[in-house]
Amino acid sequence: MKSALPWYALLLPLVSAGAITLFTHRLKTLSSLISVAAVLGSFLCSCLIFGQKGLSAPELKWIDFGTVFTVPFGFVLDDLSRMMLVLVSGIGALIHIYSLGYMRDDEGKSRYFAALSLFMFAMLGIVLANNFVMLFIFWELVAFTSYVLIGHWFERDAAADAANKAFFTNRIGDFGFMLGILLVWMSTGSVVFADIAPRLSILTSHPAFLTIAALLIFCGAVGKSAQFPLHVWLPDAMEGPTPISALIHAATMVAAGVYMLVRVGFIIQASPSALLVIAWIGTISALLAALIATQQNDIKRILAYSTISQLGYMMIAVGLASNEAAMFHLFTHAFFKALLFLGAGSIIIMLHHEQNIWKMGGLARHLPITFLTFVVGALALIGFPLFSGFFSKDTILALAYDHNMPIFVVALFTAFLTAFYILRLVVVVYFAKPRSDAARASDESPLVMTGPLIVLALLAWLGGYGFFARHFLAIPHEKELLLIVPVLAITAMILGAGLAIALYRNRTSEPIEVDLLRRLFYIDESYRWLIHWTQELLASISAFFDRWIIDASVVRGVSGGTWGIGALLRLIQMGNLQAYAFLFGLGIVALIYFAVFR
Amino acid sequence: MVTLGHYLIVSGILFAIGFAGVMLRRSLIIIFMSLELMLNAANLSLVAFSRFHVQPSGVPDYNAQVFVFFIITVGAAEVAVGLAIIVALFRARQTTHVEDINTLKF
Amino acid sequence: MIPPPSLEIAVLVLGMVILMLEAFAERIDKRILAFATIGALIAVLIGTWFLAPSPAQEQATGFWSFYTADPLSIFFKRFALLTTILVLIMMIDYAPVVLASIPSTKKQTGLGEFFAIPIFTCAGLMYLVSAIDFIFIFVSLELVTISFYVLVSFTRHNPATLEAGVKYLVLSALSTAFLVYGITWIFGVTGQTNLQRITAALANPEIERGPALFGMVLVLVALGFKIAAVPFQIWVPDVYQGAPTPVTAYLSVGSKAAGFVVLLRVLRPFLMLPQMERLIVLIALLTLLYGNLAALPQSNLKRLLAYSSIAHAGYLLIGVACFDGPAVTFYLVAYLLMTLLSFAVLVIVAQQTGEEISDFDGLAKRSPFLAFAMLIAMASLAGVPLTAGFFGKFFIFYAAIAQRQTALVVVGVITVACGFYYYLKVVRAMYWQPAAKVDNISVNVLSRLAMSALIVAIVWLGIYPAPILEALRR
Amino acid sequence: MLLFIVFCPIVAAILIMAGAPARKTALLASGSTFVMTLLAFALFERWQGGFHHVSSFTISADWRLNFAVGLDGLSLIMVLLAVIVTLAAVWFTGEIDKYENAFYACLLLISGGAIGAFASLDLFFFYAFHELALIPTFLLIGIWGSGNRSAAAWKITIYLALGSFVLLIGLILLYQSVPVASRSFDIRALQAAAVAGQIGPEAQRHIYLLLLIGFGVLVSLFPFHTWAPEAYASAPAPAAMLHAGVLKKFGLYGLLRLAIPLLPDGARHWTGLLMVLLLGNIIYIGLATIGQKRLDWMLGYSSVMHMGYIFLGIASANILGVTGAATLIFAHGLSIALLFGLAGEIRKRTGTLVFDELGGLAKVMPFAGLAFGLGAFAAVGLPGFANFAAEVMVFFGAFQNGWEMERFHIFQIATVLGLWGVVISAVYMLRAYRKVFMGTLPERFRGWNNLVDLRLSLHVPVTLLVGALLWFGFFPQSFVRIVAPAFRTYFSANAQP
Repeated sequence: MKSALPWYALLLPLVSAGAITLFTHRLKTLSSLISVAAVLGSFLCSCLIFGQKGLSAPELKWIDFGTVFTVPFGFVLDDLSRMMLVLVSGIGALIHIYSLGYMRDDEGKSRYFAALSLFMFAMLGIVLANNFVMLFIFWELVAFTSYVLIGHWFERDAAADAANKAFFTNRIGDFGFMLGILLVWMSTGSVVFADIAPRLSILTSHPAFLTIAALLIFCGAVGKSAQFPLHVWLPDAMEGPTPISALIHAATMVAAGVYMLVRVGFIIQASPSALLVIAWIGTISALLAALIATQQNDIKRILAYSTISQLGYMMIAVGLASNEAAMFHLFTHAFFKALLFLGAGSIIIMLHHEQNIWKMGGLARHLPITFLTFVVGALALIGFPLFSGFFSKDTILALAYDHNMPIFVVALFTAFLTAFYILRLVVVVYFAKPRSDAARASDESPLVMTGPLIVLALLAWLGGYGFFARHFLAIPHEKELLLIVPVLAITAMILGAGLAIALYRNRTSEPIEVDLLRRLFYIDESYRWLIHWTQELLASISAFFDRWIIDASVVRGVSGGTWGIGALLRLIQMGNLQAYAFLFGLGIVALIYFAVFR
Repeated sequence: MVTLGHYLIVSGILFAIGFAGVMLRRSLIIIFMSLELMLNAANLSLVAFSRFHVQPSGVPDYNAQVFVFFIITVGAAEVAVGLAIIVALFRARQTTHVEDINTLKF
Repeated sequence: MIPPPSLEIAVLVLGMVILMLEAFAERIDKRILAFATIGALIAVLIGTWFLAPSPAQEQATGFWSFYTADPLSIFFKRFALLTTILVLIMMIDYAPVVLASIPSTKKQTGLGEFFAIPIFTCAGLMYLVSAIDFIFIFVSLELVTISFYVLVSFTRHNPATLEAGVKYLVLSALSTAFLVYGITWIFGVTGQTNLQRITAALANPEIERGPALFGMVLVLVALGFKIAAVPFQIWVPDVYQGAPTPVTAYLSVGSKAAGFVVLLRVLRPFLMLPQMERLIVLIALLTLLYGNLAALPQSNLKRLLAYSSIAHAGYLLIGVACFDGPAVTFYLVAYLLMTLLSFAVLVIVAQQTGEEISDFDGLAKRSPFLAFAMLIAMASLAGVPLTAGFFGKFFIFYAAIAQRQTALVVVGVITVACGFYYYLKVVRAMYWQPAAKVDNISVNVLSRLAMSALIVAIVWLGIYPAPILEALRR
Repeated sequence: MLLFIVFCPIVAAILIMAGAPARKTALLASGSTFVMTLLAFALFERWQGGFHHVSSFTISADWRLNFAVGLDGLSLIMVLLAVIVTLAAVWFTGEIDKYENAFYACLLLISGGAIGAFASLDLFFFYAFHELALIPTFLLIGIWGSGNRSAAAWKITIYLALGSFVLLIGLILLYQSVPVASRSFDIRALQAAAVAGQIGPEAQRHIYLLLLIGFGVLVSLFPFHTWAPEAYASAPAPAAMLHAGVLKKFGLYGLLRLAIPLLPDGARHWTGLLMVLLLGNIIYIGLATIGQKRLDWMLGYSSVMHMGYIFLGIASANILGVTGAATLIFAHGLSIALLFGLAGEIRKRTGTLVFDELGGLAKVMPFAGLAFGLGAFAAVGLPGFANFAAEVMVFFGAFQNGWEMERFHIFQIATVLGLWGVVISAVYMLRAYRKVFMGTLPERFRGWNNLVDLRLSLHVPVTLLVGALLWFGFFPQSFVRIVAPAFRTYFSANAQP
């Protein structure tokens, strides 16, 4: 059945972004309302689409060179994308509403909402894209909106730098992604997923080629989902407004990498070696980020590293060839991580942009709703039984247990760390006595902010139950119920939680300092060093070479030399008549020599 | 026997003397005379050619001799104008030495 | 229908009449003489379109074995007349300078002569382009040269002018001597002075080529002197700089054009000798390099134009080396237009400030019209498309490429770039240097008209060169 | 209609020099050419090949030299680019302190020259129109420029003059390479001759090399690029807009119009050389761009760098790459014009474009910040802008050449490096944006009351430029279906073995 609904869902936010930029830039409240209305409309359309199986949408030709190269502008509307559609627009809608409160007094409110709408457009585009190029288009657009939103408070140097860092890192990932797309296109002759699938045999007959192509595509996901080694941008991206961190840097955009890998899973899964690499990258990211998170003091950075870590889990699932498990964790993670961020945002705004956890404390009394919902989120995150994270993380752990024991061990340890760092956060922030005036004077947030918290808390609790989640996606079922995996997971979780509570109860400052972790394994620093000694050095050399060698020496040298020759030549004209006569005679002799005797 | 070659050699020597005079002598007047000498060297060879180019009818080739007259006439005109200029130069600068006239250069 | 030789006779008679008027009619304003001359010359110019046909060169006898009225010569007669008319217009502007340099009790002493002598030069040029016999070439060349002696040193109380006059006198006489001596040798070998018959004689394999070539080289020297080709260009910068500006203009256009016509005619018999082409190519290369490179550091506009005149001789010589008459002709026409235009501006500006390029500073403020005229002239000299100068270069390069003269093409391209530098230096001075003096310059109607005509002609020929190409074909 | 488009700016320039009110006349002229071009664009009969709106006047029958103009898809979009940028440049022109009339006249002459060159069907006028802009450029930089304007003006003028004479030699050789009977300056006739195989492979090599160098100088192909950054840095903003946006594209247009259809053998022969040079543009110049310390120089270098992509499209010599190159010409012209225009506005307000002296301008000039941001992201190839669509076509086109499953050939390597260039361009553009518009406003600017946003009327040209970029970015097919047919005839005619 043909329907224009996907078009509406996709274009409503774009229209809103355009309208705000062009017309209502000065009317801040109106801008925000337009944006919220657009995203609600989009959510409605998404729900309608979700309700109708077998829907299809009319297609445009974006670029059409006939058989040589054709990029349609079309949608894929299978179960996967319809679920993501609802998820993205739903969480998006919640965060739009939350933002009404969070950004109430912001000067750049119009710009913020325009960018938010544009982000919705881009993200929905990724979900709906039916071919690589279109996917890439929205992929980059998402990076662009992320840039704008991270840099929303552009006057702060940290925010401006973080925005750039995010975009650059994403670009590096996209470099690989585009190459991967090129390779796939060259070998199969198409960029449309549905056309590539039947021609997969061309690829599978060249295993090495296939592995390279798959890994290059994975590069894109590494950049977008902030996996090691391109994870460095995500913690910095926390300079943006907190709703952005919740929406973009926790629930949706960073998950796009996982979604993309699932979408092209049929290619990746054809290459076992690529899968192995992906799984290990996921494992390393999960471990690394969790370790770093244990030593951070900024509430949002802790959550950011937690995000990286959780995305690592999803990558493990992808690498173990289980799309279902990856999507399941993506689904639950979206709720509880958005919840955690919004909770953090609620604290931050009430504490007047204080983000250091050691300046908080005892907030459980001051912000009860925030506290309760935050705890729900935290429990979901650590995989506390009966909360959503428990189900999804368990699935992944079980998968790892089945297929790859070393990964399982690391993942289990990561689960322990997860519990440790989030409980550390909860304990330090919500209990004991307030450690700053702001914390003492804080108060609960308004309803427009707590409302979404409550909704998300419900979802974070229920999201993992089969009766709820089954409507949205295929829940993976293990063949036989392995009891050992949940037992081990719960043990790790309790150990971690207990350790955290024991260590951090009633502390006013960090009891253990691990420099290696505080300094992020020196990864950022080594990157800085690397860039300084490669790109910056080359840039300076090139600029110098161009300015002084090619331009000053060669170009100006030639012109100056010509001028100099001219200045010498004019000296022949010495002014003496007889010298002229002599030259005259010399010329004649030379001519006669040339003409007659040669 | 004086052949055409002898005439030509003499004319060549005259021409060379004239040219050397132009290059070496300081006074403009003498330079000018040297120039006339060069013209006359040409005249000499022209006449010689005329004498030795005997037409089938037995008469010399008078074309060349006509040319000689033209050269003499033109030379006279040149001298008239040239000397006037040199006189003007002397009046203005009180000199006819070539080294003294080199304000225009490079 | 007018018999062709009557044109020159008419011009000569005109010259005499003007001289008589100068001598005996003391009370009239001498400028009237100039206007009368211009009018008369225009009449002669119109007369060139109503010429009776003349016998072909091949079977010509008597007078017609000296004189031809082929399309090339008729074209260049018009060229000479036009040049003279424009130079006279410039001379009217220049009259105050002439008067200032000839102190006398009587009003306007010598001015009439200043207007009359170019008429004789013009007659000489007209004869020269028609001459097809060495004797006639010599005589008409001397008519041109001797009248130039007078003109170059006309403002004889100015030491620089006198110096230029002397230098021109001696070196020109020297070149005449070589010309005569060269003709002598050619005559000695072939027994002929008529170019047509020399061609026939040289085709005879028994002839001794060496002495003929020797003679030809000497003739080439004299013509090289006229057209300012390296290594016989040495007189050019000094004389151009010292001579009265209109005379410089005349010298650089009239004398050079006539030189090229004669060169084209004289070379024809010798073309079958391979040395000749090599020689011309060599001279062309040297001329291009010397003229363009030495022009780069110049700061005096007149001297710069002198070097530029050498440079253009180089481009013209490319055309000669490829023996492409139409290309050379077109280039000369373009050269006439743009050179005269630039000199016309120079004449006016120099009277207010001076001849240095820096004296042109801020001309765009002082007189937008003059600045624009100069801009067009310079653009055309540099060879910017849609000006006549570009078409000139285009045809020249076309010929060179067609003949696969790689060296000429390479050097030509490099030197064109040099040309852009020194011509635009003038533009720079006019447009973006601040003006030292800000008083405006007024331009009289006739000059303005003439300059406008030149501008239009430059642009018109830059877009539509067909008229010139057509005129040559007939 | 086409004659009107070609001559309107030139006539307007003459009128302005004759004393017509400068700004009004210029706006009227550029506006009416813009409208006429849009009309031509709308009426363009897309699916028929060949040229439309042809008018021809004989200049010389002997030489088969005509003044002939006409439009096919390629020249139509080039003309469209020229009129859009002209209108924007004229609009961006603020108060001129001296010779106001001459300023507008020069701008219009550049524009007229570019339009004429794009519309010409005749080799001679194709060349001549382009050169029409030479002197106005010299004057614009020299009179109204900033910084080291004198040196910059000299360099660009001499360099370009030299380049165009090399080009002229190439064009004359091209004309002569055809047998006498079919010699013509008409591009269509030459094309017919090429199809008939009348241009020998040996001749093609020589001609292609000359054209490559000649056009390369005009387009700032590495290593003939050093005139560009300095000239653009010194030029007044409208001049830089027109030159970098339109006039410079003449060389690329020339290669597309002449080298691709007429000299396929030559192109194949020199592919390796061109690849090395264009990678010099992309990587080496890209890095040099990162090393710049001033906004105007950075923009100048970036415009040099982006030429590398266009050359990559041209070098790939297939329909995809070539169409991509044409699209990129268009897109880059618009985006760089926007950036130069805004940089000029900033310079006017702050008096400096050194990165370290600027910062936080988005606070005081939000609209300029937005516009510059859009321009910068367009330049780095963000999807949604035409630049991205173009780069996609270029990369796909280049990658396709000489493809084998097992090995990378030069085209694939070039594509990989070119893709890395996209990263590089993001680095320098966004760093510049961050340094100029983000962060805190430097102390010395506090209280400057001339530090205000763009005047309201400037929203029009900005919207025009951005709108065109977005339109073709969202709907590149509307571009492709106009341009591609023009190329399709080339490639079907020279069917490759």
